[in-house]
Amino acid sequence: SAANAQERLILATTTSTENSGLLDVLLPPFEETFGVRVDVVSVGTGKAISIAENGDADVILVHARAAEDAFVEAGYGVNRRDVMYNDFIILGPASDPAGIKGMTDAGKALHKIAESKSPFVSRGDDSGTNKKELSIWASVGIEPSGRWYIETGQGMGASLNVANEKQAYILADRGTYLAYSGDIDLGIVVEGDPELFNPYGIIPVNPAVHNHVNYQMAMALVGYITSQQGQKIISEYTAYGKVLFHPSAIKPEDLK
Amino acid sequence: MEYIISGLQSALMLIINLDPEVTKVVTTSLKLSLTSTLLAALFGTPLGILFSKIDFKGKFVFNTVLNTLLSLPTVVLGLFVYSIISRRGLLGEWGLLFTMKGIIIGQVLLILPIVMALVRNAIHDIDEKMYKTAISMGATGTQQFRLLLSEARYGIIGALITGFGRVIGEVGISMMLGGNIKGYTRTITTAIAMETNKGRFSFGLALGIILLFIAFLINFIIYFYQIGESR
Amino acid sequence: MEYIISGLQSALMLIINLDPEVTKVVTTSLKLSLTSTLLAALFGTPLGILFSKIDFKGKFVFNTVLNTLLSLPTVVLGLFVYSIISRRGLLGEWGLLFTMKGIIIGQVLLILPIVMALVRNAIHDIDEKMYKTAISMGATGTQQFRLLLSEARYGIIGALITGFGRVIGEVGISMMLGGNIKGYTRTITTAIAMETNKGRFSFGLALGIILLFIAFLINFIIYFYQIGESR
Amino acid sequence: MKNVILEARKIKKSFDQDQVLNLDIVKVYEAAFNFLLGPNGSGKTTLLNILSMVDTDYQGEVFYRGQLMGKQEGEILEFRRRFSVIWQNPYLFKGTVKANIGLPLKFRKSSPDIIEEKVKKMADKLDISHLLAKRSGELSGGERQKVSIARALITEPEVLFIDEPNTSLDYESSRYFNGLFSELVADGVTVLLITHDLYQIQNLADYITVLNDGKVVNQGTSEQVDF
Amino acid sequence: MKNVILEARKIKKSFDQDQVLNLDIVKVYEAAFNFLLGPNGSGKTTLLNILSMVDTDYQGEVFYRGQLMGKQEGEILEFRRRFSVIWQNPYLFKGTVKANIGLPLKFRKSSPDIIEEKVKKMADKLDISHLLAKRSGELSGGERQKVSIARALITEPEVLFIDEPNTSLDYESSRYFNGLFSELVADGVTVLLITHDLYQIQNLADYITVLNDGKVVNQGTSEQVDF
Ligand SMILES: Nc1ncnc2c1ncn2[C@@H]1O[C@H](COP(=O)(O)OP(=O)(O)OP(=O)(O)O)[C@@H](O)[C@H]1O
Ligand SMILES: Nc1ncnc2c1ncn2[C@@H]1O[C@H](COP(=O)(O)OP(=O)(O)OP(=O)(O)O)[C@@H](O)[C@H]1O
Ligand SMILES: [Mg+2]
Ligand SMILES: [Mg+2]
Repeated sequence: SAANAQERLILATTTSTENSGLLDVLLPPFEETFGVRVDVVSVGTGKAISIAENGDADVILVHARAAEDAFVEAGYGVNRRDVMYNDFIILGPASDPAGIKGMTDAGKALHKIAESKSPFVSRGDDSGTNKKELSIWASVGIEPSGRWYIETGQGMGASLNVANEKQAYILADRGTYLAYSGDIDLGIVVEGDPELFNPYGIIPVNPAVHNHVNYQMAMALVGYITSQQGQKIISEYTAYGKVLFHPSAIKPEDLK
Repeated sequence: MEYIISGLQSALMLIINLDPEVTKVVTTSLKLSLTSTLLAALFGTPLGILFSKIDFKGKFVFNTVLNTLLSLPTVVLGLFVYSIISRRGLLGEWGLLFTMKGIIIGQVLLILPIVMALVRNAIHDIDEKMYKTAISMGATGTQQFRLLLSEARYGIIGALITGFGRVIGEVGISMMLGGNIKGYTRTITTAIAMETNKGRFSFGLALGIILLFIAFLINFIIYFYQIGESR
Repeated sequence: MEYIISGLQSALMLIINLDPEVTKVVTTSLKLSLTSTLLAALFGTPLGILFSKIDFKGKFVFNTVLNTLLSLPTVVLGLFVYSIISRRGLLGEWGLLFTMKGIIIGQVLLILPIVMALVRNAIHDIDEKMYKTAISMGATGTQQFRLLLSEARYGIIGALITGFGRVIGEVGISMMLGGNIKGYTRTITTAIAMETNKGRFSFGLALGIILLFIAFLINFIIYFYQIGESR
Repeated sequence: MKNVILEARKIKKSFDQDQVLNLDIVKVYEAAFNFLLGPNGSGKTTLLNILSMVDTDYQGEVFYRGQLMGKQEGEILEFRRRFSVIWQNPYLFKGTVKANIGLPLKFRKSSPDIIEEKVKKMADKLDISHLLAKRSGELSGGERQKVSIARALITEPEVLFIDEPNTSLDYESSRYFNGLFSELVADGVTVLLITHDLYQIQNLADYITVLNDGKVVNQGTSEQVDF
Repeated sequence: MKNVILEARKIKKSFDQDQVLNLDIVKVYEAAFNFLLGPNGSGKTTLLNILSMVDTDYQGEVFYRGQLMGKQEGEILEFRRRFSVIWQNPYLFKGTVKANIGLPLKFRKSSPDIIEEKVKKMADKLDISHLLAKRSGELSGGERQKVSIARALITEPEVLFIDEPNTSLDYESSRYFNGLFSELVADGVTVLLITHDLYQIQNLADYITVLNDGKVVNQGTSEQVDF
């Protein structure tokens, strides 16, 4: 096909980004303007970073701040830019055995879950979400373990299913929750804590380390996504009738 | 390349140290795959023989359907069983989802067609005279069946080895129906998938090497006892 | 249960409407699995025959290794090939990762042991007299080979059908080496895995049903031309 | 005149469209040497399959001592166990000669000791003791035939069906088995033998049935029949 | 005295540990009826395999018209193609009788038309035209044997190896084939025949080799040999 003859840019990103459907509206204008085909490889955050370290992707879009910094620190990535954020929420069964519904402090809520030994599902997969969850546990000085603490080692969707089946609490990103809300009997019990914000960054792979990468086009993508045009598309994107992502490269008041 | 080398190293370390978490997933995988293979053998072998012997209208279509089921992706089968045993499904009350039993149901369904198809192929090549001879010797139905098993031994054991290989190496069903729950339904393959997702490629490879090592031992034992002695 | 029903409905809709995205993943899947099966047949059949005929020291171990490779999980094989064709790997310069060629390499390696093992089993049951007769009739090596293929046809086609089923239904290798890139390396199975991940279960099932439908057609054609006429 | 032990009436048998048997009456006499003759492809083996109750897929009726035989597996097993068949081109099972000869006894649930003993005795008698440990694929043509005869005789059958036994046998063995079969008949065993061997026909036959193209063309004692 | 066409010297052959052949010299004469006799298991078929170059895994030497035969596939193919073998218990390939008979010609790359024609002629001659469309699994014992004879004769071989041809043949056919083989010899074909049939030995043999327990115990013209 004609597409095959085009220049190719490999973007490694997390499953949640791709699954949200955002990239389907965000990328086409870029592809058209620059005559490039963006090949999106969506995998776990850890895997996305490993692939980029090996030089198998040109640019990554992920949400795991500490890992991103380590990636840049080690010299694999350059020119990291903030792109957007969304937020995490804590879901729970209607019976709410820990009695945390309506709380706004995520740390305190988890504390009560541990105290009451109410079932809690953890992704346990080193993903951005999992790391966020662990950091909240750490902030209240709890090392979760025991039969009530169920580690799935799976993606968000699969973990939501487990939580639903076991009628357990779970920390989830809002996008995935919205996608699943029709199929599960769990509701939001905690939201709004600034601690629960989930920032995404974009990082081109360092052409000094991997000389074959399409650095020019990667930088062009960074430029596009953090431009007025890109940020506006992000801010206007809705799924399931809700806004999913909030742009962070340009402040909302500066968006035209 | 370095992944392969460091994978080999860490596999060795894990085996030597008898890492308790690894021991746990290994035993879970073994229990699951042996049980599933056994059950599939129990149902699949007689069914395979039956369908290779009896003639009925639509056998052509039946055979094609059987062959088609060999293409069934584990995710799809997983989804299918999921929608039956999940809380909202028909058998939701039995609480089978995210248990070993749930995985076994899926795995048995996965390899039943494989076992049936390969047993059918093995039986197909048995000489017609074998049946006449057995009948004339006064063999009962069961005795004919046993004799047939023994004459087609090579092909039938081959079918079971293929089925076993399929379940011990599959990940979709274990993931979907077992949930990869740590210390409970986590198997070698779901652990590999998880580690790979984390970007820990060499640890994933290490677990893969351990899986192959175990499969080798089991095949060695089967081969030694069953095939080695024949011919 | 409702997933299954709505899955069937949307499968029907997708087929009727010839949804372009679905058409694209279907053709990609077909191209991949047919190419991989063909290549595996090309190498695996002669190798399987060879290893069933020649006797050498360590054949026992070799056979066990072959059987063990049937257990190789697709993720592990995917990882293995990845570490070779990744930019940092031996063949990194060839740029095979996230291309169709990359997937084909992995898939051929996946089913080569299956084809070899099942062909070996099929050949094993051929009467010793068949060789003597062919030789005495003045058959060249190639002619003996062709005759053997024809005598063991049922088992060999069975091996290829099993191999085809394995590749068209596998997801680990396509995912790892292809990257599930939309409009390029996305196959039916990687699409199913993705949709399932998104929680769109019935859409996942719909794609699964389409996959089975296609596998059915292919098996039907093979069966019709090759087996239907025999005996 | 001897008793009729087996009688087949109005037997019809077809493969696909071809009718290969269309018989009125065929009788097998007790404790006698019954011969079944006819050119190649005349239906001898097909009839043997039916009379020995190995093939139950035919039209018509078979009587055993006046009793109509069923066509269901369960009904006829015990009758079948009183019979033995020595096949044209015998099929030997994978495994040793010893296992092959003992198999019919195993089916009848004899104890391993008894099987061991009987197999030894039979092998001694037929002079094939040196073959007992061989695998079935390693035999010469005549050795296969002898093993299959031993396997048929080990159950001491009431009726013995034999399809061209002298095939592949050397002169000595041939003579020995002719003698052995005669002794069995003298001891009360019913034998139905298919052969093309003139010597056997002239010297052994009590009753003869001649088939041609699936029909009985001649039947009677060896004196009556002009073969 | 006729020319020697095949000569085997110092042939030794073992299966596993058992030595089954240990011969000094065996000669096959051109355009003559050579007989190979001996009791069951004496090694006749094993020797036939070696002389016909089907089995090349032996110790010793085989000469064809004075020329030492190699043991590599490539070297002997053209010689093998001058030979045909009619086997004891013939193996027929899956498919029709027609395909089976035509196969040796197909191996020699004859055109389909010629194959068709020759197969028809051969089938007419051996009176098996009615079997051509049958599948190989559907034949009677004698029919199988006739098909295998047709398949061996279709290439008009220079040397014909025959392992107990009368097995399963009816009286008529038996006589017919004895006549046919004699005609072939008269036409210059070399025949090596294994048999236990006294009639054949007495009436057809030119030269006789008698084996016992893997050794030649007697050899010479039919007048010289006391079998
Ligand atoms: N594949 C084999 N493995 C072991 N022993 C074998 C094998 N083939 C033949 N033999 C043995 O070799 C000896 C000679 O066998 P061969 O077939 O040559 O006999 P034969 O003279 O043709 O006998 P017959 O008249 O019974 O056909 C026999 O004792 C037989 O058991
Ligand atoms: N399975 C089959 N399918 C079709 N035709 C068959 C089948 N078995 C036998 N026949 C045919 O039935 C006829 C009778 O066969 P049968 O084996 O009874 O002959 P026979 O009298 O035993 O001959 P022979 O002396 O050659 O052994 C033959 O013409 C044969 O071709
Ligand atoms: Mg017959
Ligand atoms: Mg022989």
